[in-house]
Amino acid sequence: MLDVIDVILTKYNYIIYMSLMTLGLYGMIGKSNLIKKLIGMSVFQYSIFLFYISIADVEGGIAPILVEREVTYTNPLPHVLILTAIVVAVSTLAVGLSLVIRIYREFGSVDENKILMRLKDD
Amino acid sequence: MIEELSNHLPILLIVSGLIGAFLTPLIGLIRRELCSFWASFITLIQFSISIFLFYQAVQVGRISYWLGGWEPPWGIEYAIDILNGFVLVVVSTICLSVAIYGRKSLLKEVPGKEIQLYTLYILLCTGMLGIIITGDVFNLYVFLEISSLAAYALVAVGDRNSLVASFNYMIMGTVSACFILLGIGYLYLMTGTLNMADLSRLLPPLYDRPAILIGLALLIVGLSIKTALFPLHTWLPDAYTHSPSAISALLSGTFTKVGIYVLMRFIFSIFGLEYFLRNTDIFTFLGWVASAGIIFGAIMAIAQDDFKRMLAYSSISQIGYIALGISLANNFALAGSLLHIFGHSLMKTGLFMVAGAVIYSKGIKRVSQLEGMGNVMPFTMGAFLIGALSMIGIPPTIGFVSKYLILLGAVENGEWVFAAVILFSSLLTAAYFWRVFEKVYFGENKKEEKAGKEAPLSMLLPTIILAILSLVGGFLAPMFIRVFELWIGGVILGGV
Amino acid sequence: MRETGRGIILRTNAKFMVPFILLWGLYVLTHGTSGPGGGFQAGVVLAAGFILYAVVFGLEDTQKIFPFKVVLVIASLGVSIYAWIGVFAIVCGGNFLEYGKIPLAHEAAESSKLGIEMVEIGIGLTVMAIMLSIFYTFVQRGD
Amino acid sequence: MIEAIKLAITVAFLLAGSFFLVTGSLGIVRFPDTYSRMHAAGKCDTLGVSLMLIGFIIYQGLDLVSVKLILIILFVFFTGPVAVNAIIRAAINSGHKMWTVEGWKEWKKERIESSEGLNDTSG
Amino acid sequence: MSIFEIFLYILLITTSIVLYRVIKGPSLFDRIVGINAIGTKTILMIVVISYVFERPSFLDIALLYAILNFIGSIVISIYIERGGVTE
Amino acid sequence: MEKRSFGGFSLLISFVVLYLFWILNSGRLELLYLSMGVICSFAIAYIFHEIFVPIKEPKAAFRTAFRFLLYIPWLFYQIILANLDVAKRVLHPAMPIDPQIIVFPSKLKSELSMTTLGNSITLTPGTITVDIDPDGTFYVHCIAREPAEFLLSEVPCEMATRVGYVFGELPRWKK
Repeated sequence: MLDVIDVILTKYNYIIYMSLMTLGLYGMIGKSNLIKKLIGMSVFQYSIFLFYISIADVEGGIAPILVEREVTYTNPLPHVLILTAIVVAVSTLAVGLSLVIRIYREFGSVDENKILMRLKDD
Repeated sequence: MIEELSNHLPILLIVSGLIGAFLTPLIGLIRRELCSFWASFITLIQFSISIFLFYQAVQVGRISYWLGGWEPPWGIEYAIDILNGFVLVVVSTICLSVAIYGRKSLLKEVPGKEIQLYTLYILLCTGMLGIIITGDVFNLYVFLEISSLAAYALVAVGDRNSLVASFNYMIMGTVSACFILLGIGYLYLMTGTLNMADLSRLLPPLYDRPAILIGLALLIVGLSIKTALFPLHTWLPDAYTHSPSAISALLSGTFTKVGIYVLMRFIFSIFGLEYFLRNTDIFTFLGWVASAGIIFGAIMAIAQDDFKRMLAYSSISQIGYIALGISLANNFALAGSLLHIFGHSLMKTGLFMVAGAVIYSKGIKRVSQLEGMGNVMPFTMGAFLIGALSMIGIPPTIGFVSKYLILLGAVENGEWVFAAVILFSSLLTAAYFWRVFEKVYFGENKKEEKAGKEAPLSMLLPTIILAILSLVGGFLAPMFIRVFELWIGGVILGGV
Repeated sequence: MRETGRGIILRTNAKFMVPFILLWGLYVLTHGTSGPGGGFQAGVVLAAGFILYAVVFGLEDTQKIFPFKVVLVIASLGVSIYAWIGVFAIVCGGNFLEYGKIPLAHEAAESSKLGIEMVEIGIGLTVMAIMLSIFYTFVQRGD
Repeated sequence: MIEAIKLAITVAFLLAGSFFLVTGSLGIVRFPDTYSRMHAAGKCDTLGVSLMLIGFIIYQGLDLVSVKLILIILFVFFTGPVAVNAIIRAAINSGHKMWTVEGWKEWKKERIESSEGLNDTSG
Repeated sequence: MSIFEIFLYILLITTSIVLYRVIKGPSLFDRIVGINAIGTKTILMIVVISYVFERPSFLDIALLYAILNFIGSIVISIYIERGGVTE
Repeated sequence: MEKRSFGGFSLLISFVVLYLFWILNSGRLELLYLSMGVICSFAIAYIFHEIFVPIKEPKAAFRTAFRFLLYIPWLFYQIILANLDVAKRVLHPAMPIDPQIIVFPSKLKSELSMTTLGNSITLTPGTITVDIDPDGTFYVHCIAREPAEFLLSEVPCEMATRVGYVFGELPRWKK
């Protein structure tokens, strides 16, 4: 029992990112609304960013912006990487949203089942 | 000056693409038609740089370029060895030929969107070349996402269905990119470095750690989605069927191959063969999945009536061959895989070009309507014949050599099931192409159309060149294999 | 200025806010090396300012200041700044993006800082232009 | 000594600000309809933010940092009401129902009939 | 532990109170109001964090967040009002 | 003709204000940053000066700015009263509220003054401006009747008169 609590307390970042990831995956697969799929996709991506940020943490470290004082910084590299990855995520979201808009104009719905029915009708 | 510039060729490969992509809107403001020439020009530059880099890599050995002048473990490194350089040449060849081919084809299929289309096109090519030459795993992820984004957008410009296809592609692609990112994260967590050479140096002592295995599993799953390995292929048929023909030609010829390349890079260069010899299950699993994919793709291809959809399922089958070759991991099979990357790029791009040419001049999309095309479009169908024969594996084409090598590899490892799968699937391949031959050469053309309704020269020429290359490639295969052996020897000897 | 009666509060406030927001965006853009600013944030703020303007005063007015073509040109220009600075570093004898080799200032560190700021400006312009172009394409109805 | 007084004043301001923030949040939860929730949100937040930031200004003394804090106060002061106004206009123009004492009984009946609640608009 | 950290927790509590309204709804406007209120509290949180960590440069981020929060609320409400961002 | 001569004034004012804003934000007195500020704020001022400074007359503008500064403390006092009122209503167990919309004329003329009054009303006790008609009629949503009494007690009400005085449209408020 104590072991379990210990694991939860020390590895809680992994638990959080895993549960967020599962949530996102569920949104992507389980929802039929395309916008909700995109939201799930974003949650999925951001859970991984959280994982990266959490592995960069140093005990008592602060955000890696230079200051004059003598301090411990967290590892700056994952922050830089995640900045790039966030830009990528945002562009993916933009592409996805524009696709959804065009799908809506074309099919008059953002519901996957209805769209597939309309496709079948053709 | 020239001397100095030639040291910077790896980065110029990428920068020329970047500048080219973002100058396309400016070019398009002057004249829309110039965009396609501009794209051809940029891809031509990239093609020549790639050839030169490959030549250098063969002659001199590994080329390394430090971005911003920072030393590798800290800065981003671009590295080219033989594997790299070879895939570089393959991809840039396809990019160039599709750029030439696409001018007329895209104009007809998606009129009035040249500016966006060619910006994305150059971006896609640049992203793929970037994936290939980079020596930094995170940089690889970024380039992968750049090219994937361009690919989603390019798939979406096709017909009505392509929007849904592109959406599904995007969802799958994002999942795969996230898995890759997560895998990279685990590797970084364990080793503290992102440089490929550094990783391969630091990984061996950590072989027993479970985190490494998790990272590898995530990477393999992610890359399998990008390469459309069998159970994770679901995005591919729709995306290839509904996108414009030139785009499906490009994607089929290059993007999946790049994914395979990344897989090879991770398996053989970064993790090293030794890791897989300790955990042989991974290769066994990969082999079974690949052979299931080979059979599945071929059977599904037989069932299709849509020409492009048939080719798409055929792609799934052929990607299985390459993966099978990787999983066998001996001299013959690896050489066969590499050769099949080259061969399949040529053949499949050529076949998609044929499909596009038929759509261009006749508007025909279905196999059952192809009756008598052999007389109407003799050159196009000649190219189709060569490509299809090569796909089946009839000597002396390149497809024969690569399949034969993979078969030899299977025999050498004593994997008789895989050998049987290869032989059996060749029969299936012959079956689905025979259907087309039958229609094209022996079918009755009801309208009694005469010859001379060929596609324009700018579409015909790349098609024929690719077909001839896949024919000639069979004769040149020994030369290629000698080059591959330089790399394979390093991998296998270095590993064991 | 079609709906005279409605939205007076919003319009008058937007008139007042938009210049400040844009100027603040430029401030973030130019102080990238000394604060938490940088190209991306600045691009977003600038784009947000223009989006506010477009939302309140209508798309036509905004496209008078920033036509779609100009947006595309700015996006190209931004990336070109980045690429050409990198190429310029090659010409000056360094590696790609080795700002220290660019003769902008006496010391390598100083010119490296300047080089980074110029790249940041390029990134900011690109981000702003891309954001705006996304906004334009989303807002315009029908193709 | 002066430091301690400064800190005390700061904390007093901060407490006052957070008191208003908490009441604002409670109001958002407690009030029966969207419009009255906007009252809670718009006003209490603006004042709470201003008070807390004034506290920080006193703590900081007068320099460039506190100038920036003043800028934030001004910004919140100017934009808070505008945002609330924009939202309330959107709500009224899209026909959002209003809670009144007279309509209370009717509202309750409706709510029992359809568990969706009364304030569901098409949005 | 700095004394300002207490206020961080107070702000967190208020945020979670408002979050109830955002999740519960019941209408779209309740959610917008809630999100706007959460945004205001986030500005304050960033300011408090900048004092906890003694990093004055975080104030820029607070101002940035204020701008984006404002513009976000405006754009959403205008979108709902007119059925499109611009007419 | 007249417009042109005042155009220079609005450009100057907006440039000065924006440049001040820049310096306060930047806080770096190096030549590079100062000159960047000149360029940026001039560019912004040049594009937006016509809508940024709506008062075209220099004297009126300065007078307005001065009176506005005097108006703010009064407004702040009112806001605190307002908040205590709302807090009381929130924390009161019975929640004594009776939402309604009231309409009253304000006799204000310019958009700027109407906006100021609108924002002030939104900030003060239990009232939110919903809409303003071009003739100065205000539609106000109030949480109960009593806190809104001060708007309805006379025409124009105290707040409207004070705002009108700030913008030189109405005489000074006298009790």
